Amino acid sequence: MNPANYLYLSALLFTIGAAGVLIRRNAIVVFMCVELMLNACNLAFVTFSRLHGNLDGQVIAFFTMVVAAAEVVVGLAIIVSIFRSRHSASVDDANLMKL
Amino acid sequence: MSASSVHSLWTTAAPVADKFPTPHIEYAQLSPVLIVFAAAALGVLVEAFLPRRSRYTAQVGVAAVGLAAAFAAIVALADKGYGTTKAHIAAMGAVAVDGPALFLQGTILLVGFVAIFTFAERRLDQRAHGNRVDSFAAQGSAVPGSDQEKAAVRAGFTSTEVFPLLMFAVGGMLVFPAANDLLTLFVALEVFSLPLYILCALARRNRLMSQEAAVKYFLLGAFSSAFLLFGIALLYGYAGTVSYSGISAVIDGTAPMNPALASTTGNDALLLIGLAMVTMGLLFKVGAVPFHMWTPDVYQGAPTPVTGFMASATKVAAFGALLRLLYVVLPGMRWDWRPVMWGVAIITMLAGAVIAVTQTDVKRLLAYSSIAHAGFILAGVIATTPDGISSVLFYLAAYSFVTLGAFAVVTLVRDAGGEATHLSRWAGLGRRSPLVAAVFAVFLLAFAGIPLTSGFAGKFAVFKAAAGGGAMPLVIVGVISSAIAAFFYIRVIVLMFFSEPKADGPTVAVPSVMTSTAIAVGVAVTLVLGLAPQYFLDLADKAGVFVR
Amino acid sequence: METLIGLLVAAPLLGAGVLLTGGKRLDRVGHWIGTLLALLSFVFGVVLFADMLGKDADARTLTSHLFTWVPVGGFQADVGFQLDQLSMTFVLLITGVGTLIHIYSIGYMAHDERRRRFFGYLNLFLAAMLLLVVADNYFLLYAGWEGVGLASYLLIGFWQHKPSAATAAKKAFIVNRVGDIGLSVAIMLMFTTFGSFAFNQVLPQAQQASTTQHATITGIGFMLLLAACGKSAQVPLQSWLGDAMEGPTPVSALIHAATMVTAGVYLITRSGAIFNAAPDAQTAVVTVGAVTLLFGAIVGCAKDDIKKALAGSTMSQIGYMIMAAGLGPIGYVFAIMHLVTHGFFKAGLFLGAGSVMHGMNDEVDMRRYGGLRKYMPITFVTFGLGYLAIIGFPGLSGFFSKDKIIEAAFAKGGTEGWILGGAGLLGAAITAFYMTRVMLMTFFGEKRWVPDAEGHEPHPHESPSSMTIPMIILAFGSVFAGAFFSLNSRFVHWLEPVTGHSEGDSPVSAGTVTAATMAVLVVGVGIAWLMYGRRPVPSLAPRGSLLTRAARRDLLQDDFNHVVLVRGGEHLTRSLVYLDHSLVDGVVNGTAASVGGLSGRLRRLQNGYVRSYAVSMLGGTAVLVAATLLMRAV
Amino acid sequence: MSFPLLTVTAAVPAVGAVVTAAVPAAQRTAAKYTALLFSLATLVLAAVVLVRFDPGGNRYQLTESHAWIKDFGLRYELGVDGIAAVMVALTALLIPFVMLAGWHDADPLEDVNPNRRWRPTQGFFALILLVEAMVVLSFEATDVFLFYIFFEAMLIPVYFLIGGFGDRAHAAGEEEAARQRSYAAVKFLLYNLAGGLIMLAAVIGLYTVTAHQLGTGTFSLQEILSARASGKLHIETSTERWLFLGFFFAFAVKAPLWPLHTWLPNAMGESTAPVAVLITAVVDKVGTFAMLRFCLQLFPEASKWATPVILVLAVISIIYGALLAVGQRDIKRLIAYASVSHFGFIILGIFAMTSQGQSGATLYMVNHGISTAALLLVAGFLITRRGSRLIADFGGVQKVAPVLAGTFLIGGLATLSLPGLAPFVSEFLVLVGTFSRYPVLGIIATLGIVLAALYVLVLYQRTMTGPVKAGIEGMSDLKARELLVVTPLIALLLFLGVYPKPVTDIVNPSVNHTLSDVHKTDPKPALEAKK
Repeated sequence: MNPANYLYLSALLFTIGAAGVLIRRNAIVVFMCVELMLNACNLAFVTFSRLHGNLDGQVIAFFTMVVAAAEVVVGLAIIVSIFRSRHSASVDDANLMKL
Repeated sequence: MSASSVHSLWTTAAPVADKFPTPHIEYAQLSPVLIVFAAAALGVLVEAFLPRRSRYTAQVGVAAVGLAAAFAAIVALADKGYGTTKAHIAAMGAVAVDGPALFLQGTILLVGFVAIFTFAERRLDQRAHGNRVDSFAAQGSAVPGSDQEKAAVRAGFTSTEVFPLLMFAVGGMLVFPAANDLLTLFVALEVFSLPLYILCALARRNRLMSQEAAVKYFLLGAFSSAFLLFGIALLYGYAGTVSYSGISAVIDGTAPMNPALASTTGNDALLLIGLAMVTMGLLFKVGAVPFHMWTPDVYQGAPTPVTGFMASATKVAAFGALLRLLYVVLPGMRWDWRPVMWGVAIITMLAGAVIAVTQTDVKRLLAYSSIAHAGFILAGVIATTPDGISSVLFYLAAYSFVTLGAFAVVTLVRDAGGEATHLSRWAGLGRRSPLVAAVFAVFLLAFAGIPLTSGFAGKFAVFKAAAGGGAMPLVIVGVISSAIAAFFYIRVIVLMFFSEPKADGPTVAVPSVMTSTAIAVGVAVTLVLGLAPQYFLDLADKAGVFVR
Repeated sequence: METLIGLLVAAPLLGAGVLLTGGKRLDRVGHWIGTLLALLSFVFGVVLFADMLGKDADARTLTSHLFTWVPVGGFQADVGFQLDQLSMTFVLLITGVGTLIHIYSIGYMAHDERRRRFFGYLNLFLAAMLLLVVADNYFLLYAGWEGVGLASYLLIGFWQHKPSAATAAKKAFIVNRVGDIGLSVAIMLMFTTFGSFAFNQVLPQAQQASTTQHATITGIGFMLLLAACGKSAQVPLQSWLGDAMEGPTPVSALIHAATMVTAGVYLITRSGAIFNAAPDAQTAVVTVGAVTLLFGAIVGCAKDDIKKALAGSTMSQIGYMIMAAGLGPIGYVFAIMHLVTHGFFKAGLFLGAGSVMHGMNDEVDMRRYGGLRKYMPITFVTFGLGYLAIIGFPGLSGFFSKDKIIEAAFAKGGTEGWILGGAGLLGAAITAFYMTRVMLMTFFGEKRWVPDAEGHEPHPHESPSSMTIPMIILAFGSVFAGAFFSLNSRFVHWLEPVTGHSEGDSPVSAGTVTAATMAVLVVGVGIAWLMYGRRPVPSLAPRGSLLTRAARRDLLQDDFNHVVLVRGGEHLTRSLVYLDHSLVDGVVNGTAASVGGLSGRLRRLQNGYVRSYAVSMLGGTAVLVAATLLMRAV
Repeated sequence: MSFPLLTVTAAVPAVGAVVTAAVPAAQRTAAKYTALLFSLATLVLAAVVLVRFDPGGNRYQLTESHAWIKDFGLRYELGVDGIAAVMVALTALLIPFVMLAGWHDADPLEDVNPNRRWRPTQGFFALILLVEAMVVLSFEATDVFLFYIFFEAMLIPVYFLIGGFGDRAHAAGEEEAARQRSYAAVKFLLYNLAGGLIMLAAVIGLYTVTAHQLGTGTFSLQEILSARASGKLHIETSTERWLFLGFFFAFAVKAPLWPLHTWLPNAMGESTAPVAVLITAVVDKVGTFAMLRFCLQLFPEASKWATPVILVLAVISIIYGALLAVGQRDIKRLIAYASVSHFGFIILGIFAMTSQGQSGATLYMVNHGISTAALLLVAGFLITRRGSRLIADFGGVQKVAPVLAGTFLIGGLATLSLPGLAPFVSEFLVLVGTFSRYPVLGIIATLGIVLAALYVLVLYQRTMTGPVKAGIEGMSDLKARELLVVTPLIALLLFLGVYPKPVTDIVNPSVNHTLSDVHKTDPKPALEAKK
């Protein structure tokens, strides 16, 4: 089975994630889509790691997860605080600043 | 592993190295970073264990000392010649210790040091229940306008967490331009971005806007880093390594071939797409068009001291990283990325200048001007000559202090609702308080690149480099957009000096020694780099060589 | 002696300086200072004249070089003087008549609180005019040329509170400026052709260069003619002279009759060598002269304003001189001779007119005069003598000079000669007519004057002696000068060394010409007497024939100027002002505006929605990727 | 090393600016006298420069040379040729008069501004001195980049002078006045900044060229000239033309040359008369001076290549400016357009490439400076008295204020270049110089003298003559201070009109140098040519 397929899959996931960021309104969901993109990257890393037969890619995948976790912490903190002050998590409601 | 085995990956697992090599770290050469992170950690402990009243002093002290020490370390390293002769790759190829790295780290540290003063300023806002307060929320978690917040304000809480956050951000920024493999690049990026996201959310006034800024910055930042990461993945896939030197070797075809490599390197798409995506991640941070849209909103919403810090330090770090990527990893691909960069630079310069013309808010105005400046710096980056590197280094140093100073001045002009950032409120400022207006005018003229200011020296340097690198058209465009940009800087000056002050105009708060120092430093650097830049140009020249 | 030439100019210049900067404290003595300095310079003139007579005819030219004015490369303009017989003649005329008119003005301007300034201007004029005639190069001459223009501007507009005066002054200066273009272009041409513009360089070279540089020299000739037209009020630049009568009468007498307006004649005579080498230019000159002498005469017939009538006559008399000068060596001498005699009698006439106005509350309309001879006998006599002189009554000076010119015209030979001579005769007839008209309307018939606006009944009286004495002296001049000059053609021998002289062979004998002149004279006087002497003059002007009405309006020449130049100019400037604002400035402002508009539109993209920002980022990345791939593809 | 005379000449006003600005708000008069004192000191120094300059000596004298910013090839190189020396003298000469004339222009109206820290008077005089310093430096600089720096930096103080200090009384009311002022100021700045930035591109281009061919980039005029003379440096034709255009554009905006002139009427109209003098008589001269020094010397071939177009534009400026002057309703705008016409003459003279033309142009710069100063300052006195700039508001002034009217007339006569007054000499030289090479253009330009007579005399007639208009009756005549301003200027006009030799002697050699740079010699007279 051709490893290229895994790459296609990761690309697909990445695209889905990106599309999600563009179309979903709820900040949490948007953020989840970003996470999805990160994981797509992980898949690519692992595949390539396998392909090249070295471990770098897999190590990077771990790093990515940690970073993602950190992002979750910060992101959720921000989103929650804005939700509490606005009683809405829709990213479209947050446009005081424009032009 | 054998050529045949590549096609049956699942049958033969990749040989696993029996044990990881024990990493050996050159602590001395990484000392600046380590010091900063240590100070940051210490700040966290202070936050955890010290009683509230003594935290402020302690935090400021820790941060200031930490940065100063780190800067001293940088100087020491440079003095030892790590910037020039002894430049090399440290920490198992993760971090480069060379001229550009040290120069930029030094700049970032100084900027951070000055930023601390603006962070620590406690005289501008009127006292809340007898407590002096800074420009940060009493309690970030409290809902704006809620009883909880009122209580916090009454109790005189202040979020001293900002200092450790600042320190972490600085730490990340120190690593960013020095990162010598893509992984380190990515991690450093996140390390300085996450604290900034939080800092953005912590404004004491206009908290809704502040939070909105944070959320926008965060989502878009995450989005862009995802792209960056995918780009990294592709590059890794292409070269089978994430170390800069390794990748460039593969690109140049000097790397030892193996079948796997042969199969991936056969596919340029990996390389090119990866390159494009990584570049995009960095361009997002420097705020180049079309990845600039977060800039105005975030700059406007974030607490002004944070904006000042972001606007200057982030740019320095990001451009550092971009330079290293383009000059160390991709010199072999100059002919692929240069034309693209041309396009980006041109639209960045023009769009930044043009859109700024109709801005009505000082902070947004400065945001757009920073975009235009990003364009100018890109022109220098494109030169791909040693001259290009040094000119960019110089420009960054000059620009960051002007920006810091300008935003510091913005914090002074206040009315009942906090800072009065709408331009119409600035009318006649020159009559009310000539000194502040004059200082701000100096910064504006520096932005506009009027001779005898650092802005002119920097602009001349990058344009000279660009022209030397055969990018005369870029220079022409740059010149034209400078002319457009001049218009809105001048507009502000007109407003301040030539229009009658409004009766209910904003007052100019008398700052403590903190902000005064920050502004003074800004002015001093602006004039010194404008009148006698030779020493710093030499420095930049000496520093202008990347280690591979 | 050489230094004396400098002093000649310096004396009145000093006067001007003192009087104009002196301030009020000089008000009481100002006019004396002015007059004395004028007299002084006259004395210098006489001394120089005596000295000159002492030398023999060919060695009379006196030169003195003061300093180099403008030295740049090949362009060496000096301040240097050259006093030869031609200049001498002018010097005497200018200082002599000038002094007389200073004296006259003492009385005439007695009641004007700005009399000091008036004398300052008069002195300024004398200085400039003297500079003009003693300059040894065209560049310095140009300075004098513009100087007299300035003085005339100041003096015409002396009563600045009268808008008409101010306008007239401005008009005079500007029309003169048009002429000045001619002079300056002529100088440039001289410089580019001969590498110099000094008389002693240009004139000799012009002779032998005539073959090689014919076109250029003709050009120079035409340019000089243009200049002469401006200064001497020749068609087509004559329009200013009539209005110039707004100035005080002594000014009209000195500047606009005796001296300044004759500068054109001087210029052409002085540049004789050039014109001799450029026949086409000469033809142009004589044409201008002939046209103007008729033009002026016709205008003179229709004017009821005594000064305007005299102005018309001045125009026409100068026409004679220009024509004479255009005739070449045959004519130069007589041009100058007529110039001198004209200086006497025309000045006399103007002073007479001034005296009349002085007695009549500054009334100028002849239809409001009449029968004044018994009220102001001296004026009547002097004016009468001047009148006889100008119409060329046998024996009086006008007779000799004008007659000679007409002879010379015929002597030109061919049809051209006939035409010019005919024009001269016709002019003589008309002159006789309009001067008789003036005479009759002013001094004969019954009194027609009425109370003026304030209701003061004018009670005519003779003027003070300070005014009458100059008139008498000038009258003497107008009677005897001609005879004195013509006696064994003294004047010819006097000027010959400078201008050269040749007797043309006239198709008609001198006697015939004289007879013809007498005939036309009688005719002219007769008609005038029939029209104005026999029957009473209506005190309001009759509508008059088409020609008369045209003539009253300077033969519509002014209307032409007004419509074409003034109106056209106004339209041009107004449209240019509009253009400058809307087009030239508009382009710039437009660019600025369009940048602003663009900015406003781009701004909308920043709509505040995170997701749209994300779109732009994604799009940007896509473009980036595509571009990178493309780069590799191509 | 010898005494750095040129540096000191520029430093004195700069120091003066600082000192003046530092004078406490209360002591306004003290500030004024301080400023005046410094400007007089500068005048003395400038006189010394003029005396020390030896026309027979080297091309550039009193030279100083120090490294400044090595990386940019920027050297601090000063030196004066005859032209520069004269221009420095002119600048130093005019500034004291500008100050005296504007003695009360910047006195704050107490009620307008309660703030005690607001010190307009100090600012006004300090800015004037600052401008003087920068102008002097740009005349003295023999390093292209050094020149550029001051050429640009100069804009800022001038900008504040225009925008910050306007006529007291304004027909349209204070609010509108402020609006128009800042419009004028911004327009001035943007025009000149745009020009300057275009020039910056050219400057950088020049650097890359020299750096590429000489190894190290340099801006030093002497170095470049000698390098080209020795053939080490050869700028290829197309490059040279582009660089020339870059430089010329900036100078043409400053000069100002049609159609880049529209900023001048606004700037001069809205600013006070002394500032207007500063702009047109001093600052703008840098533009024409730079054409003479930099365009011709650095890019001789390109200059010759562009000459026809430039000459045509110059002639258009002459006629166009004069015609618009005729059409103006506002005294200052009228004088502004007259200046456009005069700058046309200057540029015409420069690019006629004859010794008469260029000496004439240089002389013209001086004379135009003095005559415009005289006319404009008197006009300023007139305007402050009446509180209006509109010609229609005046009439019959000479009846009530004869001296004022007289001086105004003399200024006007100088402007229409009457013989005996200085401008005549220079104008005629320019015309002859042009005519000897381009007869047609010369003749068209000559028409300008008629139009000049027209606009000057129309102005004089409408304002000074005729019956006394309402609002004029009480008008006072010139005061002692004002006479002190006008008299010396008029005296100078007369002197230079009768005896310009001292100036021409200094200027001629430098002009010949310039001409030899562009390999041009005066055309021979037609007759000699024949022989």
